[in-house]
Amino acid sequence: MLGEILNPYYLQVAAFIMINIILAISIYITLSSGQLSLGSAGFMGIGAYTSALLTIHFELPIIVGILAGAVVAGIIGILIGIPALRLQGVYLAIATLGFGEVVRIIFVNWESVTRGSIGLSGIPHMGRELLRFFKDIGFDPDMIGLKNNQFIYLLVLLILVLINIILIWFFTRQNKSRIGRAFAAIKMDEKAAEAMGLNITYYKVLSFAQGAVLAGFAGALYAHVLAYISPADFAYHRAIEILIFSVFGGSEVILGAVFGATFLTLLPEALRFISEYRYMIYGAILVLMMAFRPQGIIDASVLNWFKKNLKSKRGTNHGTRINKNN
Amino acid sequence: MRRVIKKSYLVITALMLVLLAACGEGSGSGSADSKGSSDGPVSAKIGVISYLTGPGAAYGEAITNGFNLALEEVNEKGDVNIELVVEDSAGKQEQALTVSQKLMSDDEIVAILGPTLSTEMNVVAPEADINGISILGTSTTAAGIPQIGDYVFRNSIPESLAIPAALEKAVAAYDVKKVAILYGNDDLFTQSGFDTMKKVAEDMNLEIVTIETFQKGQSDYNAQLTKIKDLQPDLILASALYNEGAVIMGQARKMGIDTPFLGGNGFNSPKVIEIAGEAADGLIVATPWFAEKENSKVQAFVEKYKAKYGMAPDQFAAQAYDALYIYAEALKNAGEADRDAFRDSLAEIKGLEGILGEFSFDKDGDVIMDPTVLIIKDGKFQIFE
Amino acid sequence: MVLELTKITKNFGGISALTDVSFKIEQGQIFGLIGPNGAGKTTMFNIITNMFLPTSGEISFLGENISGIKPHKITEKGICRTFQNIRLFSQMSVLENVLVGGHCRSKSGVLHSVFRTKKQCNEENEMHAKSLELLELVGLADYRDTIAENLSYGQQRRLEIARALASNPKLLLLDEPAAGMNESETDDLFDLIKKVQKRGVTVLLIEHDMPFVMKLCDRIAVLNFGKKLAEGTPEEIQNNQAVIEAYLGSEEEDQIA
Amino acid sequence: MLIEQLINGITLGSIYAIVALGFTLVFGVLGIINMAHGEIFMIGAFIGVVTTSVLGLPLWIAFIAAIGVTAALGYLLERIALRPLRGKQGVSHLAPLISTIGVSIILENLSHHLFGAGNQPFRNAFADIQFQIGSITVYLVQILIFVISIALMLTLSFWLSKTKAGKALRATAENLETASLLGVNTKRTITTTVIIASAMGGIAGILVGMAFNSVNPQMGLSMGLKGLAIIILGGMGNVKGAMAGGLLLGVAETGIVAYGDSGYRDAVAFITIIFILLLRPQGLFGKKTAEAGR
Repeated sequence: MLGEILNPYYLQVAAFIMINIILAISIYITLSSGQLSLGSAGFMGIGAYTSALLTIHFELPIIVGILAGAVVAGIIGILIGIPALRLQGVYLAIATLGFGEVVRIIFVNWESVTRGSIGLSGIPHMGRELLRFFKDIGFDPDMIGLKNNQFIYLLVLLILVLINIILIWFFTRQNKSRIGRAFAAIKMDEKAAEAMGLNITYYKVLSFAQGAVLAGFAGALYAHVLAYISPADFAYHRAIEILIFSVFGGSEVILGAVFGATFLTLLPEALRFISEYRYMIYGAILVLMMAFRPQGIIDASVLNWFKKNLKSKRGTNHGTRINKNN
Repeated sequence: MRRVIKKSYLVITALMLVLLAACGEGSGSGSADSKGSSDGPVSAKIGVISYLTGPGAAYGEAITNGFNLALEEVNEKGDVNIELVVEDSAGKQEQALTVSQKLMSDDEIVAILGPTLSTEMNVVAPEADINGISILGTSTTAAGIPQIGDYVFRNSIPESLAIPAALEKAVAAYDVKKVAILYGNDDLFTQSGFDTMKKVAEDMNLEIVTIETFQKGQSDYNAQLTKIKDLQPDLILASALYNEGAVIMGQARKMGIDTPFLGGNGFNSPKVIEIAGEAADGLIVATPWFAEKENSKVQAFVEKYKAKYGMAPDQFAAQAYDALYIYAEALKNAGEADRDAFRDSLAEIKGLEGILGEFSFDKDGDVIMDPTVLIIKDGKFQIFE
Repeated sequence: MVLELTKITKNFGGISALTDVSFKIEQGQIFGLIGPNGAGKTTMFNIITNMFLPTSGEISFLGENISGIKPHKITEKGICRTFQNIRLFSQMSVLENVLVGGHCRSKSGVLHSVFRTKKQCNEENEMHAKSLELLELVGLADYRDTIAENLSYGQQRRLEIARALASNPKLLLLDEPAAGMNESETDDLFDLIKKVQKRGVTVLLIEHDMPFVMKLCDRIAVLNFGKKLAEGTPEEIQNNQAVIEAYLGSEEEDQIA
Repeated sequence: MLIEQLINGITLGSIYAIVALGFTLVFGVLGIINMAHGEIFMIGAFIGVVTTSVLGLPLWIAFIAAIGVTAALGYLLERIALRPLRGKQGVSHLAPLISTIGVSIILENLSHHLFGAGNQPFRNAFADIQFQIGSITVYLVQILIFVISIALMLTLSFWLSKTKAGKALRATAENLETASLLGVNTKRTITTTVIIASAMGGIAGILVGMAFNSVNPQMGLSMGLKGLAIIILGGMGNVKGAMAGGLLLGVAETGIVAYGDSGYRDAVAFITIIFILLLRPQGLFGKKTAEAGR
């Protein structure tokens, strides 16, 4: 029964949705302080390569590799972020675009380490390693009626869902705190925010670095879910795709990123014929969204509507905190 | 508020599952009695992963055409009854992986053909191997692919077979001492070809005067070519896809470089002549596929292909055509639609006569075959002697 | 002594906006800075808050030289301002605007905020309470959840004051707080500034509404073409011959406007 | 070899410069980075291929056709992707950037569908006319490209500074509202700007086709990113800077191939972007401005 529902195909698609959500959140978080980064593919690549190389050459556990990937991306994010802060709006977007391309070109050319365009294969696969672990301790997926690949992708998906819940929880809370207010204030009026005593540099670097960490993290996960990466995976088009997740779903609220990544990952799966026109549709989405709904499909008012409906159903609010609805 | 977030998350998850269910529909609704019965032909479903949409769709199309043409003939013969389930990968690893999951989770599918690109194969093959389903690449030429696992095979000749064959003949014919290498370094295919070229050239004690690279979308190769011209090599080894390769030859000839070019598998296409015109003369490639071969099977294939698809078959179509015959043979020998039995009989295939020549697998599942070396002369591919 | 400016000069590419301007503001004063348009008043504000660096001269706040430190540090030290062309965080609610104003008086970092530690909860609750109190003060308590850009002009000006007060300033800089207000709103503003003064906050304000300034201020400085023309009590300024000559024409214009 | 490489570099640089002129014009007037400019250039090149190779028409018709089509695309770009955003409340300054990225993706994929993914040869007898100077071969096309780029730059500078339309353009660039109060028809001025810039992209497209005999859908992206690097190098909105930046990048790229590692050829442009933006945001030839953006 369980075995029939858990079609590895669904699990696989869902796993990619989860990774794309993380990428979309990475754009969202940088945008939340008014910065547009087109370098997310670059950070993703840094995370992916760092983790892949560490796990391949030093046989580190995958989890260590993934965390290292996120950290390295974050450090490079800070290094790029600090000088890039002098740049505003479009200039930052272009500098980060240049950064992303430079990263890719380095991956292509640094053959002794990255194997160039051949890419890195034989990266430890998250699910397969876990399967091996479970088999070592005497557990076989057969016992619960699952095939190997069902079990693998079920595990991977569960891990990714868990990660996503934690991340969304983390950033929702951060958003509702003084940190989130500071990001929003900087986005709306940088000069006024500065006059109100906000350390602009700190918060801009913070949000930029958080975006970089997330992208690197997603990249590392990607490497261990596909078990093979090459520089072409982290090119300009990837950065655009990530941007579209956020722009389409809604760049003002975190659920917008979640929705955008989910919907746009499913779209070509659900409607195969769309696959061919995928990028054209993406392009049209960007143009139309900017013209008619620059904040994306989901914004605060959509959420408020949901909130109202859910609240009236539940009746009482159990919260004890007085500062919940800010 | 937290609850609201959680709840909305649930709603989205539910939405996602509904959509997922929608897109999964239809994939499992195959005929229930397709499993091999004891009498009559062995019936089986075979999954195909192909690059059908996107910039490289032409490759996937040729490959699928090759499969379909062979499929008709094979089923007509009556030893086996194969049904193909074709999925599009759009040339992307993620998509190749998801559709391969779709195919692998269908118990009726006995084996997989494809995917088109080596990058995709690198992702899909380990997954097929762990799930115990045979996978055979018809166009994946990069090094190391059949070595991924016991269930991984290919019938496309790797560069490590094609390039030495071509280079040996070229060295003998033109008394080559110095070579220049030019390759696309941001593509797996051309990078892999370059690695082989460099190794082979070094093994043959040729002097490599320079190694130059180019990137996708580049239109100006003059800087690299001027440098190469100045160094006066006897032969230019170019690991390029025919698209860029043809332009490179055009610019080289215009600049007055009349040195012969030697290309890899990706350079081998009638399109080179179409794009570069007479500048294509002097291109040497090794290929298993030669459409002018005086062989009744080859000519019959070319005829039929032209009649059905309105164009001449290229090597991708030819390799796919042979691949389906290999699978049919393996299925016939296995006698039942069982994944493991299929794998074992596939590995046993030896000396199978196809349009590419006599075909066998080595112990890894790689191809053993003698390629033909061709040269473009007077705007036509001819056998290079 | 709250603020002491010594020989402030500011040049913009050869054009001098301020030349050798000096004045002092005592604790608890309401100090008016007046002068015709383009006299350099707002430039002076920008220099006090270090948005511009002065070409020369020194600014001392509570006996400490504050020239050259970052604008956000200035706010931390206790100087906060409003803007001539209202710069609220227009998509935020009224309450949120005031909360942002209190930013530099709170400390919780990312982790405290995410894990909602006791410290952070207390801090947030305190900030809310204080913000609501300030909204009460400026008469916007009923609008706490309204989006700032939907407020009326006068309300927006008052919200800016509340936002600035949230940073616990010792010196509050108001840039034309009465601009665009009708008579009754101006009267409310008058009361508000007096209340602010009672809280122990020193006020420096730029204003064109002369009767308002004369009624409100304890002391006034007059700028003209980037130079200080006069300084003194409202009576002294009103009777200063130089001021009358330089200012009379434009004062009338401003009255009309 | 040095002189030959220099000629290669200048030819490439001149094409870069023409592309960059289109970028810089739009930025100068609208303050917008038109990310679709590279793709408009690519479409121009394809129109050239279609007219000469497929339809077999003479070169001058190809020029007219390319200019016509790209100008029309420019008009559409303005109407569909830029005008709806202008003057709208609460639209961030990033909106036009994102919107033009959208147009660039549409155009790139459209040409995939229309013309195929591969290279299209650009066959033209004119492209084969050459001179022999000593051991060096110079093609007429190379000279033509250089001359056209210089001519376009001069015309543009003259037009901007001396003519009435140009002055209107510059007034618009200074301040949209003020210009409109002064009686400048800003809507028309902006549309004209985008159309002229796009047509220049079209010209560059044909020249590339003639010089390198190769046109493909991906070249728009690569050329667009190079153009971007150049206007940052030369100073945003600076016409002479775009020219100088283009030549500089062309020669630098050729230089790195000739005397360095050709694998890093594309990196030159991007590293330039990063360094210039971080060290000298006004560009090599730009004047410092008080407050950029907003």
